[in-house]
Amino acid sequence: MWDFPLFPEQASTAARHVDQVYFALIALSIFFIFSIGGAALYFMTHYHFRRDADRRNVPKSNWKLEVIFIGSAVVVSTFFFFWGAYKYLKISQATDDALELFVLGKQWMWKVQYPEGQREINRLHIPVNQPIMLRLTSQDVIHSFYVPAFRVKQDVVPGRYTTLWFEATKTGTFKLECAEYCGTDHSRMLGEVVVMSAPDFARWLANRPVQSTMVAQGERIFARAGCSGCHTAASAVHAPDLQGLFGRRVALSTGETLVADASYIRDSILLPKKHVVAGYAPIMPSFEGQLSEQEIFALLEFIKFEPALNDAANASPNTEKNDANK
Amino acid sequence: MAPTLKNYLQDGSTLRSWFLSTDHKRIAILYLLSITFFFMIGGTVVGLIRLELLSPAGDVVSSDTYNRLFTIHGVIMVWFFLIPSIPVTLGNFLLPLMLGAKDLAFPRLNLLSWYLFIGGGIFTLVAVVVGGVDTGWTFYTPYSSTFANSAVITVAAGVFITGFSTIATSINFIVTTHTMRARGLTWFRLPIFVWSLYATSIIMVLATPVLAITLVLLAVERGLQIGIFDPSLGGDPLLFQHLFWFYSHPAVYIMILPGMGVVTEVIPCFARRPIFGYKPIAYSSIAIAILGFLVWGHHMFVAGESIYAMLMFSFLSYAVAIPSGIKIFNWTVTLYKGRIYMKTPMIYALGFLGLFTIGGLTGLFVAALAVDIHVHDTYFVVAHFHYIMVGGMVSALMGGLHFWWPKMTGRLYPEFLGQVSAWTMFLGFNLTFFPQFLLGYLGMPRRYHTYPAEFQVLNVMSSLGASILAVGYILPFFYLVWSLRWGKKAARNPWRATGLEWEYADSPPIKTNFESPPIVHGPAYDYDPQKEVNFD
Amino acid sequence: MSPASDQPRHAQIHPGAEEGSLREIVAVWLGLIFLLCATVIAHFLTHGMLALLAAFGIAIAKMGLVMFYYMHLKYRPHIVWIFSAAAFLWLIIFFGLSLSDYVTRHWILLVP
Amino acid sequence: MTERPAYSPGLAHHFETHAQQHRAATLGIWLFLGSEIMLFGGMFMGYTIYRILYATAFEQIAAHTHFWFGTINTALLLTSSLTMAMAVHHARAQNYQKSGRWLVPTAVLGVAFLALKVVEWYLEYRENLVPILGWNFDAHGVAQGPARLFMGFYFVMTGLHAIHLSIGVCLVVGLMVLLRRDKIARENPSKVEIIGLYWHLVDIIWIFAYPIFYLVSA
Repeated sequence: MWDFPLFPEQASTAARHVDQVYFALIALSIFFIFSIGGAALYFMTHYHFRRDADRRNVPKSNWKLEVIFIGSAVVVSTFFFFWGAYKYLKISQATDDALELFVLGKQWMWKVQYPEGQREINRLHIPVNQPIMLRLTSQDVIHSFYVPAFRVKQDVVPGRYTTLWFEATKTGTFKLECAEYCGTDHSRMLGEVVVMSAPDFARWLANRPVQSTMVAQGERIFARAGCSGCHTAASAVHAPDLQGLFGRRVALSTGETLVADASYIRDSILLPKKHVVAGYAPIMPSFEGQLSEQEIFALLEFIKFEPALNDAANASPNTEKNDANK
Repeated sequence: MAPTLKNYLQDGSTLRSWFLSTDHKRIAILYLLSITFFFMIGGTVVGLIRLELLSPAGDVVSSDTYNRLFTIHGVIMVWFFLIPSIPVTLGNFLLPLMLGAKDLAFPRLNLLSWYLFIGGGIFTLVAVVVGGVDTGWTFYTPYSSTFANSAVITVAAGVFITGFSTIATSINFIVTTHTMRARGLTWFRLPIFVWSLYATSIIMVLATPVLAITLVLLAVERGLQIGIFDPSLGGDPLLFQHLFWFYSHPAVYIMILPGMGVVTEVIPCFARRPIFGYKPIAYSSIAIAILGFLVWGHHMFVAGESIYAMLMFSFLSYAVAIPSGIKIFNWTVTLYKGRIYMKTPMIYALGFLGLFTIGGLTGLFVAALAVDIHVHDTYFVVAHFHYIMVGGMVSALMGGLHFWWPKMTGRLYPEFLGQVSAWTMFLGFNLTFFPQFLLGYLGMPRRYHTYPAEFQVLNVMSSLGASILAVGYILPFFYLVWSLRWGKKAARNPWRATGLEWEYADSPPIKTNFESPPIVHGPAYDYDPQKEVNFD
Repeated sequence: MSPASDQPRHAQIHPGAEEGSLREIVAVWLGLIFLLCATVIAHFLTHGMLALLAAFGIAIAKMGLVMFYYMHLKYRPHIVWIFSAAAFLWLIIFFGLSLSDYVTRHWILLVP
Repeated sequence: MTERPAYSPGLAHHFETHAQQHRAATLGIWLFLGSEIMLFGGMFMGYTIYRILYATAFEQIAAHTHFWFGTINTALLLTSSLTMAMAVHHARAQNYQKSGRWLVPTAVLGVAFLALKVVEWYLEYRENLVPILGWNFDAHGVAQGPARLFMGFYFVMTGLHAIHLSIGVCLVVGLMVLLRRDKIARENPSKVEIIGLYWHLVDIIWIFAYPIFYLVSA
């Protein structure tokens, strides 16, 4: 009968932090419930109408008491705000050495892509003690990527990228759930996160059938979709150079600058007129509806990985630039 | 005393005299019947949901049916029960009585608001018949605008229409409070219930229009395919969430503030002493109404909101906890040196105190960024807001209904049964919703038709609690109806309570409430704990 | 809101009272048309931030004229001022907090 | 508060004095106007966010709205506010005949606004600028998505404004009938004033719709 869990497993670096705040808040709650409930119960019995008690000089208000109460409430609230926020910033902090995976949510499954080209559905194999960064997007409605044992959750929003960081501390298999209602099979949009030791993970990765790496896929798409027609040094079209673009600050025609992150590059492919780079004419056509989210993932990997871009630039035939302008 | 004046219930018995009545008391009765009807529908639906969740496999109804069930449960309970509940029934009935007025400022508008309410309700029920709606009560885009295959627009229209009923009621309440107070009834002599209705109305009048326009934009996007939130056009689904929660978070305070008002009336009466901290309680109602508008972003902590906005909304969410804390503190101190009678309304009021405290404290969990990313969209949140809405608001409604039942109907309810059902409700409620906190922290997402087997024990407990809770609701329904005919006749003031409605109006009141306009000479809650009293 | 401030004022406001002369009404209209001309000229002469400021500055001025004179706000007790200001105040809350999300979404937070 | 007079035409049973009734009506209508501001505020908010996200595209597509239609319409509405203010002025002086005479140009100007608006919509339909259903949408070289968003907001907001104005015209016509029958004094003397306030609010909403749709083009 009592063989059921009351508390979830801790399997990530975040879990410890979240649980600390959780238990502290439970302690606070117990304190308040007992002090308020205790006071109420005491008054209820002591001043019950059948009991004789001193009921003279009933206090109607006491500003000193109110100020003390409000003051302590402010202190407690502020403390928990800062602590909760601090812990959140800690566990959502990005590290540079993270393994980046791409996750696409759709009704009702999770598609995972590894940089080396492996793909999985509803399952995510990751190495233990290694920071993982997920780049998430959805191809239809809003989903939410939730791994209770890791205490992390992030909505997966169509039309943009969201990111999620975690680092597993235990090997094993953990539940992955969709936490944002997404239609008929919302409750079956489940998966598993399989955490393996580093050597096991390497072996697993090596044994997965791979057609080509994401960079190579991206390279093909770069040529096929006509990107290479303009965005190469050899091109006659005046288009921004993509070499070393990722992570660089870009000056826009509006006078602003922003960092060329994944979202920026995604927007530039689908909504090229949203951010026009300073000094260039807004001539790039939109690839909305022509590239799938997974193809954009691949392009992104390709653009990030400069040497290949360089090769493509040299190899791409000039004839393709006409496609880009159509 | 003029025995020739008929009370409002006897003053005309034709259908016309009810359905075209502009008497706030009759309209309150119409509303009471309507929200009871909607509560029963919402309750039946949730019965099916709890039945379904008895087993993890999801074998009672199909997932599409389940999605329609929880959506209609949410839509009906939020817009057709919780938001109107106390304001349109007890508020409508009592506001003019408490102010010493003959009616609300705009009696015909009041009647119109009931028709709008019913009209919106009909749309919603029609939608259930023509295919239901499966978006969840939050109508998140792009699911609702593009992907859902159900009667979204019909339900949105129903909620839209009901919204105008809410706006009409709130305008009526604010204007009445400003212009129709009896001679000598200054703002700080008002019963706190009036303050809380006033604060509620501020929220209603400023937030509801935003819901209305959000639903219009949703309907336009769904029906006419005009892109508003559509991500494929570069639209932002989070914009919908901003618009929606700008209304729907304050709406939570629409649901709880009137309950706080009721509790503040009941506790002094059964503790036989003046309320402790009148001004802090009054001001905190207004503070909640205003601060309640500043925190909606905490519904979007995992939605991809900016980190800066998250920090700000988290901070403001902690700030809004403080005025609620002030109220709890003052209610508790009000018991000190009182003469405490544990009558049914008092049991409900103290039950409210306990359950609302738990609901409020768990609000601190979901306001903390670190904890929220884990419990967001899980049963933890479900339990949290049910503690506030069912544990808080419904307890207060039941307490208020028992407290003013003699005034409204002229009959006393059976006290023993009242106490039995109050305790049943308290027990059933905790058994239903406490396990859901554990479920949520374990990681059971909300709106799940099927769930992992290890969650079954807690879910069975919850369903068991729900059936006890149902008994706690059905019992009062029967004995209150019974009391209409066989209950003891109530005198003018069976609770020996203060307030114009008790001291100057008959039970039930005459059509124009008072024989002559009352004059107020002193503060509210002028009880003396040293005096013994005998209730009827 | 002082507690008893509404009570005695009942007697002062009477529907027949004269508020705003005919001359005032016409003058306000001239002002409004002048502002409209100004906004048209500004539209053709300015661009960028200045155009935005001009367009909305003038719109706010027009609104002020209509509210204060045509809607008689000038002659109303303060409680009506508060009521009319409330909606604008709430719009500021609405815009401010929503924009706080959109404007800062791409800012990068340096974590301690 | 004075004792309620025994016979008092136009005073509802639950009020004590005319002043109290008038005060309630004034507060009530202002609250209603506040809720209307919030209603339109939601759309202005959505517009503002996209305006910030897609500044360039919005400036470009806004060049395809009809500036002079918008400007003339603004002038029409401002003038209708003048005539409405006149009507209210005379009603307050209990000169209901004069008041009724000023309501005629008010309604006419309102109808003229709506007529121009319809012509303008028709022109936009001809130019394939209506982003509705599967209709052909020509973004005129501007990015499709943001252009559709802009025109979407344009049609929803001007449409909702037109609905409000139509209601206003109906109310004004109704008032004219009441004044003709000389019922207004007995019914409720605040009526002209209240409808006037509503009319002015519809005007104010247009005052803000005008810059966001017609004056943003670079």
